[in-house]
Amino acid sequence: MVTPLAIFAAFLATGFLLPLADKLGRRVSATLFWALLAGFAGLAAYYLASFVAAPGTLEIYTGGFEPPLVIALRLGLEESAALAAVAAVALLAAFSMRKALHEAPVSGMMTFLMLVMGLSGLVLTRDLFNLFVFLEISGIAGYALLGFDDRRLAMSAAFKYMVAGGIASAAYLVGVIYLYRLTGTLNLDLMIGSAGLEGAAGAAAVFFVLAALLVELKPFPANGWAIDAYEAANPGLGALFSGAQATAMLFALYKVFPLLSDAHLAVVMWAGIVTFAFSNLVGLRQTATRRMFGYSSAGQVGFVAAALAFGARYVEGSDFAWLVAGGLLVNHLLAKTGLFLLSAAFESDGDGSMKGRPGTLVAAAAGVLVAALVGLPPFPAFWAKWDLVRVALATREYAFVALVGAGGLFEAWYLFSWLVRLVKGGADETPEAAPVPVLRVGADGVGPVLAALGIAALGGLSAWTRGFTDPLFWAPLAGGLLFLALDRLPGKLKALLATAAIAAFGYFALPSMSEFQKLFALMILGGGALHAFAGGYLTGRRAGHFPLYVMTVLSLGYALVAESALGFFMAWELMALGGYFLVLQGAKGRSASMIYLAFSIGGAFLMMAGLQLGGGLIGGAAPSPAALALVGLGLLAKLGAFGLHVWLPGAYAEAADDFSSFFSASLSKVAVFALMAALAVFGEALPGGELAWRVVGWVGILGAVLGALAAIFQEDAKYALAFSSMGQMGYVLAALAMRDQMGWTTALYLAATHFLYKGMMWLSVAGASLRTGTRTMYLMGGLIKRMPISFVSFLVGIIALSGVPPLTGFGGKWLLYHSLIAKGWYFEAAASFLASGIAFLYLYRMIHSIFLGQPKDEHRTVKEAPFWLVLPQLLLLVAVIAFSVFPRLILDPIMAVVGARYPAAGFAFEGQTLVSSLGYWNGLLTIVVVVVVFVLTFIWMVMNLRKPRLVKQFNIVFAAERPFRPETTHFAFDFFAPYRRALGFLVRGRSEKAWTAVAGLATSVAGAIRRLYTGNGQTYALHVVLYVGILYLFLGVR
Amino acid sequence: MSDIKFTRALADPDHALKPAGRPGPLGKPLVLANDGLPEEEKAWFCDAYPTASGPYKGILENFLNWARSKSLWILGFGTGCGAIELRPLMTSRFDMYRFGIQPRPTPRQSSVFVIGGYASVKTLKRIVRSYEQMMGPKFVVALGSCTINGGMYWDSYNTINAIEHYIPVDVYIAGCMPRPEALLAGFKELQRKIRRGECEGAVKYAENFEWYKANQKKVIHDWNMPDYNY
Amino acid sequence: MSDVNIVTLIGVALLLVGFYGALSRPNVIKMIVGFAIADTGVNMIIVAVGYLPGRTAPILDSAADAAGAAARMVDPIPQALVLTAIVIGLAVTALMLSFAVRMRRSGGGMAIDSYGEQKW
Amino acid sequence: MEPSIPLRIAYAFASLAVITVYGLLLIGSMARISAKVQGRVGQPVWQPFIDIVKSSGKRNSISHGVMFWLGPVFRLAGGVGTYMFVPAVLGSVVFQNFSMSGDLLLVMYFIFFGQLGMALGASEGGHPYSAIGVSRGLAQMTAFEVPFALSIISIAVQYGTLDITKIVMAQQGGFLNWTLFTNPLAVVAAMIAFLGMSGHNPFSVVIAPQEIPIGPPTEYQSNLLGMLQTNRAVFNGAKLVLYMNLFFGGATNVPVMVVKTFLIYFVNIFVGQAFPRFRTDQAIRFFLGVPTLIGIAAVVLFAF
Amino acid sequence: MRTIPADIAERFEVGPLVSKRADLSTLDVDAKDVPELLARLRDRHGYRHLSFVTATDQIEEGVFVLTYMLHNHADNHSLGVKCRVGRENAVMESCHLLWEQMWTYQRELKELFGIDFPGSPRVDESFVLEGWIDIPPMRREFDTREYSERTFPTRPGRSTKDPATHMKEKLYPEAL
Repeated sequence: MVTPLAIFAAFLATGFLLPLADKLGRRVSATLFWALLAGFAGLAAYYLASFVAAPGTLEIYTGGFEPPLVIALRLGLEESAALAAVAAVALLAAFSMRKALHEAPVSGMMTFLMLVMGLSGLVLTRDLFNLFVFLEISGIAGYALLGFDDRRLAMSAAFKYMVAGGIASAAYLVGVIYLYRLTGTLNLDLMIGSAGLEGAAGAAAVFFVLAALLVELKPFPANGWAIDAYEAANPGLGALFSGAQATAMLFALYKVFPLLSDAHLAVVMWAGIVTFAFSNLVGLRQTATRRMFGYSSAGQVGFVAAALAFGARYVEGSDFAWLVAGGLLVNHLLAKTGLFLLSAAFESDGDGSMKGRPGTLVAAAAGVLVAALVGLPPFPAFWAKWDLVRVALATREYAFVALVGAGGLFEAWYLFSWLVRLVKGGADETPEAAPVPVLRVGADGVGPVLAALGIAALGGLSAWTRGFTDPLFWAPLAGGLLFLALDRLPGKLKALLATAAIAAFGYFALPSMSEFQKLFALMILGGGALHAFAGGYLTGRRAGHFPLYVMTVLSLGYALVAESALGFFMAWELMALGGYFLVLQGAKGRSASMIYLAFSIGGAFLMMAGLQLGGGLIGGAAPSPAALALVGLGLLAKLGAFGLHVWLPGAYAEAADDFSSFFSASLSKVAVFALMAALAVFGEALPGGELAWRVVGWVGILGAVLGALAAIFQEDAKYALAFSSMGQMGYVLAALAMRDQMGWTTALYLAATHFLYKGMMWLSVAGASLRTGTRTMYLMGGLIKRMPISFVSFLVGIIALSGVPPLTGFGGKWLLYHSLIAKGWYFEAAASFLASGIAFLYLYRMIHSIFLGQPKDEHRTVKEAPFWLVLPQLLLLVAVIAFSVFPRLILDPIMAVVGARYPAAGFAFEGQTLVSSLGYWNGLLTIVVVVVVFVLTFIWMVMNLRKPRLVKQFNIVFAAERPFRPETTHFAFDFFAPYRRALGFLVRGRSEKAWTAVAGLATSVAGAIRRLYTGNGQTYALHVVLYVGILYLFLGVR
Repeated sequence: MSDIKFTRALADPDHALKPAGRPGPLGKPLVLANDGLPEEEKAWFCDAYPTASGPYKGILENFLNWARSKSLWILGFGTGCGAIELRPLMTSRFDMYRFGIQPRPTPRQSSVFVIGGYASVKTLKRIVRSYEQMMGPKFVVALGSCTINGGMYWDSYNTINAIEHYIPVDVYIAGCMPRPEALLAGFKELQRKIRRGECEGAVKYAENFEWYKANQKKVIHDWNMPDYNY
Repeated sequence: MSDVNIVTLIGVALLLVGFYGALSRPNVIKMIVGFAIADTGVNMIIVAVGYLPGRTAPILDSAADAAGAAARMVDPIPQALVLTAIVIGLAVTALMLSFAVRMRRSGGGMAIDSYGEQKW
Repeated sequence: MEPSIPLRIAYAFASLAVITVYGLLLIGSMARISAKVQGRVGQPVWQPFIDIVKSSGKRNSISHGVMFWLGPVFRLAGGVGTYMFVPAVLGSVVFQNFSMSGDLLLVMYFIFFGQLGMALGASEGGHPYSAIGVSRGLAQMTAFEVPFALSIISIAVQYGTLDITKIVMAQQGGFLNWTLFTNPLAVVAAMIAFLGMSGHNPFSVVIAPQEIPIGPPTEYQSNLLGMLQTNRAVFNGAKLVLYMNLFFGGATNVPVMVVKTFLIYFVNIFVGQAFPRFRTDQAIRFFLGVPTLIGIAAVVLFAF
Repeated sequence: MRTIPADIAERFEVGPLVSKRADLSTLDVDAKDVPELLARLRDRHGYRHLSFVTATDQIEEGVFVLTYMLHNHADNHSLGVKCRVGRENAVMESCHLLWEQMWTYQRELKELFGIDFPGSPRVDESFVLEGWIDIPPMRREFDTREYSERTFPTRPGRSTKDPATHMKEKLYPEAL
């Protein structure tokens, strides 16, 4: 094995040779430079491979003596991994900086090499003073590179950096020399366990070393200089700082851990996690990309440090550090490197505006990088976070968990905002701006794509090593990748393929499902297939839609069959991620998708905490009210329960029409599924007992009332349907909260029928808005004559939804009221009456405004909706009719499922009559009577018609006048103005305001905090000094 | 602004009243020209040619005529000053409800159109429109001298002189103004005529559609509606 | 353990004086001077830590031969270290000065707070 | 003994005929009573029959489309169906109708069937006033549903059932057993809701003839109007029978039914003649105010 | 006795203030001075209310006399400002900026007399007469009877009776 000393030799030799070689021409020196970097990378890879194959360590003593006489180096698995990381980032960064490096004087390349060498030294050395030397080497090289291109900003940033670095090195030196004084050695291994470390002096000396290393890790709030450096640096250099330097520094910190007492470790842990939370909080206000990445980097490094310290404090062995800190670090390293390189390629200036939009591949890479950084599956940070939170909850570090959650949420917000700016172009304020052209970046895209690939591969590896070998688990990702590869195909073909893919998934997944799972599989996979088919309704390729759609549907499918909590949770997050991107693809999806994302991530974090708290495994977990409460809260966010619903209307409405339909009809049901499953796992007890369930019931009912009320005031058809869905899911929630046979039968029935008729309605509206080119209802009108099938579908949908007999909806109402009254929830029942009355209003208003009333001139020639939309509607229509005539078709399976959990009490069938303790309902007889009466009446009408004359739209009695424009004759705008006067005060968006206030608070706090970063190097230096002092105080207090 | 052109009306010298009840010309077109409408507005209005329904005969028709006479729904459209005399009919003193007469706010559901006195050209346009929107059989009661021969407005430049040139009239009630008692008497007369099967104004209107339309168009110059308002 | 001697105290004092200067003087050059002073202070502390009362300098000469060196010399390692530290400190100071010059040339002032364009 | 299917259908027709005739006479007589209040003689009690004959005897009609034609069909089917789901006379085979299809909830929701269909038909007419009328009507409906629902919940709690027949049975044996006396608050709430349901003053803004010519049916004429008029009788009858069953002890024979429903309907006239009209928003607030509180009190009284 | 305010007298060539009643006077003024005078009356002399604007056709003199009737609520006095406009190509300056409702009157005058008010809103649209194609009907050269006979078919046999004599004949034939 080549001794690592060769690295230093090679770097130093090349460093001296480069100016000579440069005399022969830049080509020669550049070749030398690249050859060295490549060789270094190759060597690092070789080390890594050999240590993976044969674990062990290689101790290297310079000069042939043993320590303490000489400087010792160590090369083991950990070191070689860190070296490989440094080498990889260095290669990518150098590639990104190739132009600058080739054009600048040769000293640029030299300095670059010195920086890399310094970082390698940091990784390898076991000598504290040597560590200092490498610290300074890498530091000086870093300062020099930062100020290399003579920009004033860069130079001042470098100067600030130096000031902070100077303070840190002074502290380090003082600490080291006293350690030497106390232990008599500089060798780390000999120092560990030395008696000299005991006592106050030892603790103080260690603290100085630690403080210096911490300062170098850029802790909040003493990191203004670092943020400036990130912002001013060339993006490649930024990647190097954020990736390689942070890795080396973290490794250095990790090295000294054995010296640290628990109090020291606690300081590291809290300093790290506070940095994570607050750096990301401040990042919220940031629009300049690199500065934002700077905040993110500082936060991420803090997070890794915190995880390391946490592991050192609470977990035996180094596996935890490997899995968690290593996972987080490698995740951060690759993701941030990729992002810095992306910003180099696309950022036009420091103000956050973009030169252009990336193509599909680079956009996908950007999505992967951001998602990875935020800790979404299947990337390494996701798995690391899962473990970290598990242990943190087990050790009752709840504040730690809360900070992890908060920091992740903030980071997700601004990183995804940046992603939106990148892939959609323009600034947030101008969503309607002209489409931004695609920018072909060529070779500059290689780095980000490689980073994305690497991170994805590592993520996949993490999953695989955790025992996820089930093909169904991989199906969502595989499906997504497959359709990404097929993205060039025409949209209609992809729609068919997607339908087939989802059907195939169903075919393989169904046999292993329980009845309960099958019921939901019908809604989710069946709905997924239907809507995949409907996805063919648009012309063109629909670039990017199908990969995300298939991934989302299949991850929902996997969520149904997942056997471990982790598997379920990963599917859940994947689904949220897919949903986010699908909403984002909508024309005006920006802000809607961001709000959706925030609630998804927040909810998912709560859910993760709950799952962990409850034991982490589906099946065999102990009943836990707290776990149920957390998981339930997360699920309520997904369900759009009242109070947590603010994301819902926008997300439902702004996604592509077919996905809106799937979102509302199918996707929302998975929360019902999960809630039912969670009840089975964690027991039914909530903190607060029965009263808490009553509150949940009321949350559902309030959602039903206020959702419906909000729906009637919408002018946008999709918003109306979205609020309607919120209301309908409110009923489901209330029914669920009853937790008895009647309640759950009701909940499942409502969920199933909502799937049927809401799908019809969404698709029908999709057709109408496709043909008319608008979603605003009062701009449509009179489409019945042009789109009769869509009309019938919508009509059946509204009759079913409103609960008017004889269609399926009435069954839902009947079950709901019977179960509510039987349960003794009388006022809930009364409020449901109000809600279902209000539902009439928006339903009528929608069908009137869209399909009836006055047709507009420009819609005189519209055609029926495309076959792709009509066929799914017809299928759903048939299902609705079938279930209406024979309610047992759907109620029998539901009652069987519920019966497995709750003993039959309340509902039972006698023949075709459903009997409860309060009454009875015979669906078949009802529909027969209604149909007979209807037919007889119809015959009477036809027989009595005298010379019927079909007239045109303006042949109306208009107070002896004539109408002049259809637009002014179609009464559709602000349809329920009196209702607004009477009850509009109930829906003035208080939840929105409350959440906006929360968000406003966060950004205000961020705004206040970031005043710390004055831009004055001296202030930053003061921060550093004070920070060290305060940390010391903390240590003393503890 | 001062380029006003004082032009004489495009007068038609033929003012003679054509004999009523004359069968219309054979081979009527199926579609109305609707010349008064711009091309882009024609699609908004039905352009079918009005056809006569009736008169019918037989026991059933007699029964229906009786029912029609007992259920007179007045279009609530006060076309002139005579409308003020209709109001007392609803009061307890005159109580037209006794006779099955009641006001109805929409022409679709009304069977009696009461022309309440003088009809200016501007009002005539609305009268024609509302009359055509009523469902047959429909009846017209014209009250006041103005509807008969112009009354005190006989020489006015914007009040028509004889309403039957524009729509068929079943009963005239003379007076300026006729008192509510006279109105009641008129309604009783209308009921008798209906029962006798003599009130076929709708049929007359359809059969002599061109004549009525020509008369109407002669006075209504800004004809911005279809030729027949369904 | 008697670490407290006059050199240590002076070193600490210099360190503090240096930091005070670096933190309180807005002039960039004065800040650099402050850091140089602090560096010197640190170096003195290092040397002082290696000092053992009554011993000789770690030079193999008549005062101390190779066999008795360990008993008669002060600890040589800090002195070796301080050389490195001085070199590094020098490099850093030089780099800082060169940046200061270049910053001045690029149009900024001599005061550190005139370089606060990047903030928040 | 369960009657055979054909016999049952025949009974249903007979029952329907009775309620139609009775409903029309009820409307006629109420109009006459109103006239008396206003010091008039008023129209003959059989005037509704003549009006229907006249409307159906119109010689031509217009239509705005399929849904326009179907509107009255929905409306009348809704009225007839509602009646079909209510047992009109306790213990009578003829008047049992098809009440075995479902309980009270079925009836309550089937009421919407006709309203929805009518609203759709009116909408296709394209007349803005139709839509305004529907908007007002539906808005008002949601409001009066609340006290009505509370009242229903109260009696469901009281009798432990939503089965109409059982509710009637529970009220047999003397008028003191009627809900009116056993649960007066619920009856008050329901009767106030009934005012709104019937669309008489003060809740007649839906058809407000002076501003929006009679609201939803503005464009309806000829036999379509005739169907709507017929429905008014049947639907009124169904609602009255329902109220009688729920609150006033039901009926064991037709004369009792006639007397009771007449008196219930009379409340409308009584109130309607004395009060002016509410605006829509006022009506909504009214129903969600005191009547709702009364309904809540009724529930509280029996539930806790 | 009302007098013409001094500032008006010195600024405009006004005729004598003719007092019709205690609360009504008229004032003749040249047509070109009307807008300025009206503004001054409105702003300085309390005539804030525009009652109406009307015209009379003085065909003999070949002029229209326009009357702007203003009212002073403070001392309950109406003042008619009269001016004369030539009948041929009658044009008058529009005053709709003084009182918003003025345009309605001006539109009416345009339709019924043919007096044009350039710049007045919607002045060329038809007002009460829809589709009028003859000379404006309020001009005295317009023969309404001739127009009526020419345009509106009438019922033959119309005769006019003196109501008093007629009723006497009907009710008390013996008295004759």
